[in-house]
Amino acid sequence: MDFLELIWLIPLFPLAGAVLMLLLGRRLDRQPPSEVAAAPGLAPPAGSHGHGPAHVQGAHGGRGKALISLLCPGTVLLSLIFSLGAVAQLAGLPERVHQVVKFTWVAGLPFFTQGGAPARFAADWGFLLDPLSAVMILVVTGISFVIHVYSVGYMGHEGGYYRFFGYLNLFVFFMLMLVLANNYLLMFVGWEGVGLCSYLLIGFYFHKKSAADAGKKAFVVNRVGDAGFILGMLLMFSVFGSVRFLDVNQALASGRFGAESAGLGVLSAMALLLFLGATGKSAQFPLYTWLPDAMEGPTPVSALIHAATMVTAGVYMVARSHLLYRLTPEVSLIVAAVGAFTALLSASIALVQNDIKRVLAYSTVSQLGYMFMACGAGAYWVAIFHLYTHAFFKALLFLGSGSVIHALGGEQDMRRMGGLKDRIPITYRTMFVGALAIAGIPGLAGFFSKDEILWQLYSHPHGWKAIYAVALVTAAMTAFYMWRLMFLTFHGAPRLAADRLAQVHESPPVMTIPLVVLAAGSALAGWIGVPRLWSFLPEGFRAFEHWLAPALSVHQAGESLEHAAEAGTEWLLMGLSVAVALAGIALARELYLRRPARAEALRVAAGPLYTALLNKWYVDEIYDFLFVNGLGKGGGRALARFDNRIVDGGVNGAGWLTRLTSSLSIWWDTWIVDGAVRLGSFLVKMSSYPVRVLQTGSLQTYALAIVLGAAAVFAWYLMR
Amino acid sequence: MSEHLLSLVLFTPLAGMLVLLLIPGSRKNLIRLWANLVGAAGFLVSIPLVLRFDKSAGGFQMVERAEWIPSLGARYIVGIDGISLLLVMLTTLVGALAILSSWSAIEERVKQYYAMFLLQQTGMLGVFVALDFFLFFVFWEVVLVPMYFIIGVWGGPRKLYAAIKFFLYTLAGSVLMLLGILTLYFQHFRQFGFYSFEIAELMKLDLPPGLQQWVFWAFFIGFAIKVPMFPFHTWLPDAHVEAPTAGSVILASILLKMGTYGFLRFSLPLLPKASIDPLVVQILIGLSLVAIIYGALVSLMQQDWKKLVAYSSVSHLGFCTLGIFALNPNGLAGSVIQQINHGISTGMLFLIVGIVYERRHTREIAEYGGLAHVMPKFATVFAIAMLSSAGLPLLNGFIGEFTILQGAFEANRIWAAFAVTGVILGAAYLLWLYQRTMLGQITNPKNLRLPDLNLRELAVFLPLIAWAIWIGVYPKPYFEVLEKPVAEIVERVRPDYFRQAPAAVAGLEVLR
Amino acid sequence: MSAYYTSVDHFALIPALMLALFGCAVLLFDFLVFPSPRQRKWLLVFLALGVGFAGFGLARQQAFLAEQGLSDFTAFHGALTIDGFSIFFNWIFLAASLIVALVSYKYLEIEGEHHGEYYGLILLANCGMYFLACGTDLVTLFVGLELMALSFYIMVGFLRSDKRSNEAALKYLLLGAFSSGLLVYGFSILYGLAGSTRLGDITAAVAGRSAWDPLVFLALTTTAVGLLFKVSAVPFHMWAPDAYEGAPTTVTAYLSVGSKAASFAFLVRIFLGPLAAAREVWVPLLSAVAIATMTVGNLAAISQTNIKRLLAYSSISHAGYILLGLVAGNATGIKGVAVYVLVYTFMNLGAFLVVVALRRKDILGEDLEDLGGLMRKSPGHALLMLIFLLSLAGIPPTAGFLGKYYIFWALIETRHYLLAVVAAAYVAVAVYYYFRVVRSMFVAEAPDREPVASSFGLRLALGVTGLLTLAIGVYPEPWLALAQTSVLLR
Amino acid sequence: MWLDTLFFYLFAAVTLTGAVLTVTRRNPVHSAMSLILALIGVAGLFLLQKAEFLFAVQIVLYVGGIMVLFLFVIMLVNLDQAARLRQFNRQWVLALACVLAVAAEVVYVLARGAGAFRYAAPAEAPRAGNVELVADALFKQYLLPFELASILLLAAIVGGVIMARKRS
Amino acid sequence: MLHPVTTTHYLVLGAALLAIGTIGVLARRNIVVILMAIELMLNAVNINLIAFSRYLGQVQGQVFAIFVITVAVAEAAVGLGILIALFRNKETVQADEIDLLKW
Repeated sequence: MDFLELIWLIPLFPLAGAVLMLLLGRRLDRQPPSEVAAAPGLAPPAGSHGHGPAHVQGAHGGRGKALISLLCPGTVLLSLIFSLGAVAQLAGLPERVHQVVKFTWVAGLPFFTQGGAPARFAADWGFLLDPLSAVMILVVTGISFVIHVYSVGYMGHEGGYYRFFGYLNLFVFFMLMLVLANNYLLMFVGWEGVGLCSYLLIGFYFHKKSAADAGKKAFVVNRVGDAGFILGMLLMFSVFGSVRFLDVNQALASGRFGAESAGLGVLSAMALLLFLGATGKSAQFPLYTWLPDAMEGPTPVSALIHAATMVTAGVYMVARSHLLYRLTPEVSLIVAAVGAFTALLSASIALVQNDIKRVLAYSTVSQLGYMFMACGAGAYWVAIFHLYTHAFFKALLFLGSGSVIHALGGEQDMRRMGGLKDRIPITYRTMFVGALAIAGIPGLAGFFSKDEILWQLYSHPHGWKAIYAVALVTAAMTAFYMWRLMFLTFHGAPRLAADRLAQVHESPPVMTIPLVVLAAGSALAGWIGVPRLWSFLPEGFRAFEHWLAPALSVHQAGESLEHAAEAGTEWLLMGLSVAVALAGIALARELYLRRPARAEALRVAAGPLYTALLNKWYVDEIYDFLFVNGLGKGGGRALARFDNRIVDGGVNGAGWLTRLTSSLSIWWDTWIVDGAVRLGSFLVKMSSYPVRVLQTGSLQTYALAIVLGAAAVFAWYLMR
Repeated sequence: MSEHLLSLVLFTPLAGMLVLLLIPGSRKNLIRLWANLVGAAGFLVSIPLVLRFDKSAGGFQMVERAEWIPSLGARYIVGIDGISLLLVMLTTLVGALAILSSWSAIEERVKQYYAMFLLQQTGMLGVFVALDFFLFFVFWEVVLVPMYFIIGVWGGPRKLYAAIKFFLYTLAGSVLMLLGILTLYFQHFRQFGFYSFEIAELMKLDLPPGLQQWVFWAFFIGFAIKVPMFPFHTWLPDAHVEAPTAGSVILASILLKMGTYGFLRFSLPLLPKASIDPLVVQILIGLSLVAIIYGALVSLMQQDWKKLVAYSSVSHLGFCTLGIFALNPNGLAGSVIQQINHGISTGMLFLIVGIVYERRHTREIAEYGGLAHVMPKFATVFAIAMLSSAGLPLLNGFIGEFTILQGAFEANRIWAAFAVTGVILGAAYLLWLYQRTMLGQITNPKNLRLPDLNLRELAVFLPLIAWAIWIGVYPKPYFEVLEKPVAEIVERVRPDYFRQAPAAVAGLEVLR
Repeated sequence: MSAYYTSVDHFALIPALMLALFGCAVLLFDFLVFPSPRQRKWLLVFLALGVGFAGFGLARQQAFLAEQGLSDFTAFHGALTIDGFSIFFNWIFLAASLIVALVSYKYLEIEGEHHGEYYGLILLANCGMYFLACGTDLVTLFVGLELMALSFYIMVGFLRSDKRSNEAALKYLLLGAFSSGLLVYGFSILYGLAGSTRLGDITAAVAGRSAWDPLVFLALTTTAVGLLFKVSAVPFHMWAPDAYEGAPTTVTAYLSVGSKAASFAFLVRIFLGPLAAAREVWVPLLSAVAIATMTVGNLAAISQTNIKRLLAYSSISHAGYILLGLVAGNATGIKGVAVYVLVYTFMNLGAFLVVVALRRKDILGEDLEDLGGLMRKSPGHALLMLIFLLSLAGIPPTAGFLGKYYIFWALIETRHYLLAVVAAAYVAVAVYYYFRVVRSMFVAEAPDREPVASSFGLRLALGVTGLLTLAIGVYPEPWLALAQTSVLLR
Repeated sequence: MWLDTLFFYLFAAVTLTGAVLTVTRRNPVHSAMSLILALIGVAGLFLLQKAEFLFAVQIVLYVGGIMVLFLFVIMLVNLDQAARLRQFNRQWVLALACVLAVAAEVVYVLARGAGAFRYAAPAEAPRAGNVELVADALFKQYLLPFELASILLLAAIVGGVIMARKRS
Repeated sequence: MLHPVTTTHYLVLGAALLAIGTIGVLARRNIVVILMAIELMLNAVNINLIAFSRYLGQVQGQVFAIFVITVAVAEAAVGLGILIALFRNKETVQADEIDLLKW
């Protein structure tokens, strides 16, 4: 069975599932009547806040539901199998590229490229399997499958079960289109499609206004990015005459376009526009604000779309266009800078959040920032590597938090958690692994990727030490806030009301097994990308780099690294990053496990003596704004405010501006444009009366008019 | 029959109307049934056009010519090229569906209603197939009257104002257009010694640029009012809001296209020098861009569901004119495809408004909300319509907008940049509309028991949805159909366009 | 008969003779042969016979011209000229007379007026028109004009017991007499210039002088005032609304088409004959008058509530359009005048006939409200009225469009772009008030349940006018060919 | 010769006086009388111009015919009270002004065109008597309008009858 | 002394008569008088015609004048008839009092 020829089927399985669900699902899954009655006076609808009435609803709704539960994950499993097969066969090919073109999709008309070359727009229904997309489809199908399974448990109580799975499958379809497309336009299809699905899934609780708002926000903000994408595509197209990856890369590789190291040229513009699209989709500054709000959606959605797959599309796209970015160093710098800034910003915000999912959301943003830093540094394979590991542990963390929320019946505020580790042990243990991984503890997936990124930044030819520093600080923060989350959630004394505490129960296996799987992933996934430094390990441990080498033209600068000095530094940096991570964890432990005593002690001792020491002062600050009720003050609050006021404010301001202008134009429309017309017709109507008044009814007036007419004629004659 | 296919298509609705007049007005259901049969027949007889149409052939096809008024040189000449073909198909299909959609909406004076509709159908088809300027003008005017009545008799509270406004605007424009036509007509006489209205004949004219400019603006008034382009658009919201559902559907889906079609068929080929004049192009592009953004902004703030859709039309038609005056193959082709798309999407949106209006008799967006709970099918259909209108890939809207942008980009990147903002805003106001009406909780008890779509209503939507998806997923045939006519127009307006380099081939050979 | 007169003279005279004879016959038989009301129909039959014979004579003349290949022939030593022009217009007059007579029967029944004199006067008026169309002698034209005018004065005042009718008649008569006084003063000057009353001689004489010769100008002005009065051009139009409103509706119809068409024939004869040499003088004059006419006609019509009055103003504005054809003055323009007059006759007649049908026992049916709900009450009438109004507004494919089309065409040909644009703009204004009527027919509610008056004649007349209005619009070829023969330019 | 001149001015004076009186007399009867005066003046001018037949017609038809009719009507619609009413309407000043203006213009135009009509002795002295000439012209050249005039009069009679007769 | 009378004299006289008649039509309220004024105007025409025919040595002008007179008679007759009919209904012969029809 030739999987390579069948790669076009991979997206279709989920699509089939989706279509089935959306057309017939309603029959399979009878709605409980309470779904309909949603008027203010009546009882709140199912799941309007998490799982409140879930128990009221009771059983899962019988055979139909079971069928759905089998069908939807089944389709994804199929694609997973096909992907595996295809990738396996791809490995067999010498050139590691396989393209399947089904038919021409958009066949534009003739036109002329900038160079005056006649061209003709053509975008196929074509699928491209190369190492890069191979990694992506594996990640996508794999993670999606796991999350599908998890959702069977998690969404079991929800109304619109079929709808949820329909959307989810649809999402998988679009995501696979995105990564499998062989041209930018088709990629854009997936790009928009996942945006749509994210809109639908965020707004899944569409009776919840906040959810609907969030969905809209996500879609519109993304649209801004997409505009950039479209323009970039058009530009690319008017330069190269094609949007097929292979053609474009060929053109770029052909050397007809020199590196635009001096000033911004066409290519830079192209790269920037595409990157704008990426920032939208991958929630980078300034377009990242939609992602935290997107947490309104069901947790599996957050895990799949807003952590593992969709938000990484931007990274994928940049990696896809790596040749372009290689030729535009300025833009690469911008990419790195934006990534760095976003990473720092969001990490620092994550420090002070109390909503468990929001912490994870900001963490996701900052991790994406990491990936972009890597891209900017030209280490595309590392970016993809981080993308891959991140998929595991972030999905794990989200699902874990989901399991917590599930256990607590919809509670998301960490300040009301605590001391859960014995009540939901599996969740706790798996999340423990995830937290270690993201913190970058050696041996776990996160460590390898993050450390590689740091190293790439440090060793970048142009020596981006500043960015490196930012990345390092971010790493520390990451460790800190993740462990703050862990401690607040699982350790210490329970802060939950007793009666609800009694109800806390571990999730069913259908939810815990995925957690375990992902935990294993987060633990081991990194071992295929160990640093070159660890030369004592066989090359097999660096499979990932070698695998991607042909697709991303990784520069084999390895030899230079053999210098002892370089090696020394690298060991040093590795140690540093680990140390930083540990420090973060330690700090968190310090402040959240043995809080009361330390707090009081520091309060008392607070004085010039300690303030001299930055560290202590730093601690003091954190202390301070953690224990003044709620969000706290100081830097964290400042940052939070920055987010709310400035960035969001920017968005809202824009919205306000738009509304203003639009009402202005309405005014203009009714009073000026239309008004002119109305005035005209009014005048015409009015002018009817004077004309009539002449018609006095006295025949002698009429005669007089005749004479006057004659007189006028004579006058005209004489005047002439 | 085969050689009179077009005439058959053209006059089927008229014949149907004449028969309809014989049915006693009291037998409403019989009348409805008959009208629907005629509508369906109109669509069926138009299908052979597609089958017989030869993509590869240039010029006009299935041409029929007959003497009509020799002493004026006016002939009955009909024929289609790719552009007309698409528009004709749109007309026959949407027309039939519109008739179907008004089965329960129209209760009194049913007979007159359907009679007007069928008459109008013939008028619109005539506009798209006429190859004789006189014939064209006659059909162009014929369309006005039924629409006046459809708005003025079966419309909403301010129907009379809206109807006469529509009528006067369009008439004023078309009379000026007539003067333009006559100028060409007379010039032709002076140059060739005989009077003719035939497009092919008028094409041979060689006019001084100055005169072309005058005639161009005369045409412009006529067409721009119909489109409507920016400063002339104010009749549109009124007409749309007051018209009965089917009326708005026809108005938006087909009537507006008469204007853009006029630009494509007459302004550009007959007045190439004027159309390529930089000032003219800048003005028209400027107006188009203003229309795109302006329409979007205005619809963003509308409280009236139907008015919102109406203003969105202004925005979408802005795209069409933008594409036309990009004056390159992609722009033109995109414009035509976008016209079809707008016909489909906006048609659906109006039908959607009509359906809730029929149930609730209000168009205040604030009155609705959370309908998705009670009308899931409806919500799905609405979602598809909205997305296709917002230009989501795999649905029709995207193809059109993208191709237009492509053309605009080729002509001038700034234009494209401006136009793209229209795409963003489009998503904004449509999604917001969807959210305000469909999502959230049902805040209005009146909406608690709304019935979902029934079979007839579904039957109205399905063909359109299918078509939308077809264009979205496999638009290639449309481009093939349009290639020749568009190339001819470009050849006419910019004779040197295709001479920049040897015949267009897949772009990369040169790069290699 | 002395040898002084040849058979040609009689041949040229036959139609008029028939009309006059049957006119007298009807007048006599009215109280000699058919005293009882039941036999009145016979009078109608006689009238029809008269028109029929006249038509026969006309057809003979047409055939004669055709087979002889002549463009025209003169009779009575140049007092009459039979040419395509005269024949074309005479057909129009005959048609108008017949149609009006057909509808008058029922109308007179309702009004309870005498029939005999009425029909007689119709024929006599028509006789007068005949000479206006083919007369080429000042005296003949003058007397013919007066014959027509007198008959109309009487018919306008035919409802003796109706104040408005009296008033209309009186105003019409006094102003008519006044204007014809000016007209004939102009004629006297023309005679003085040429020493002859034959148009041919006068043409030659005027051509011999400079266009700006003071006496020519004096003649031109006074003549023009008289003629423009007859065609109700601004500022000589003011009699028209009052006369139209006050007159019996059938007479209004006849007046608005018959009298107007005849006057235009007269006008064209004079302006393209004797005054052709002074073209450069009267073109600006007529342009100004035409614009003023369209302006006043359209604007005043907007706010009218009485249908007859509204149509009166609309007919004034139409006069403006026709004058534009003369202003253009080339072959197209003259043909345009003919075509316009032709279509105007049928559409305007039709519109008035619908108003006639609205006159019922003790319902005047002249107000815009009276049209309310006509579509429900009798769709036939409403649809016909719609056709007529559309045609008056000049919307294709109705006949009216053709007339306007020719006018615009002629103006473009002669580079009167500004006039063309103005004329075009007024089309929109006109539509506004025509559609006020449409609106009340189709949207407003009916003020009364009384069904509209109906009779065989009425139905027939409406059918014919409606049919022609459509037919000329949809397939104008034969009519255009007919109009082609009427172009006077040599 | 100078006699002609004298008579011309005499008749002209009579005519104009009559005319002015006609227009200005308050009592219609007086107006009618003055009109007769004017008509006689005109008749005199006819005579002066060798138009004897017309002179006769003028006297007989007008003075004998129409004036009677006028007086008859005046009596019929007895106008004693009318005699006491305002005799001019409101617009008379305006009317007067612009009529005079027009008249002035006309006269000016006539004067400028006068070159066309320098008085000259008639080309040839009338061979036969005026009446014969008139009759000859009337029944040869103008037979058609003559017949037509009869119809015209018929119409007028009918009209007069219809209008004047009481409603049955 | 008295220089000979030219045709122009007649024409001017005619013009004057015409003017007076016109004034009568425009200014007098009494309809009967208005009719008389119209008669004056027609007489002015006749003066012209006679002058011309004299000057041209023809009789056509005189014949024309006969027709003018005929017409004048006819108009007067009909006019007076209508006036009587009106008087029956309205009891007035004042021109500015008959304004039922206006605007």
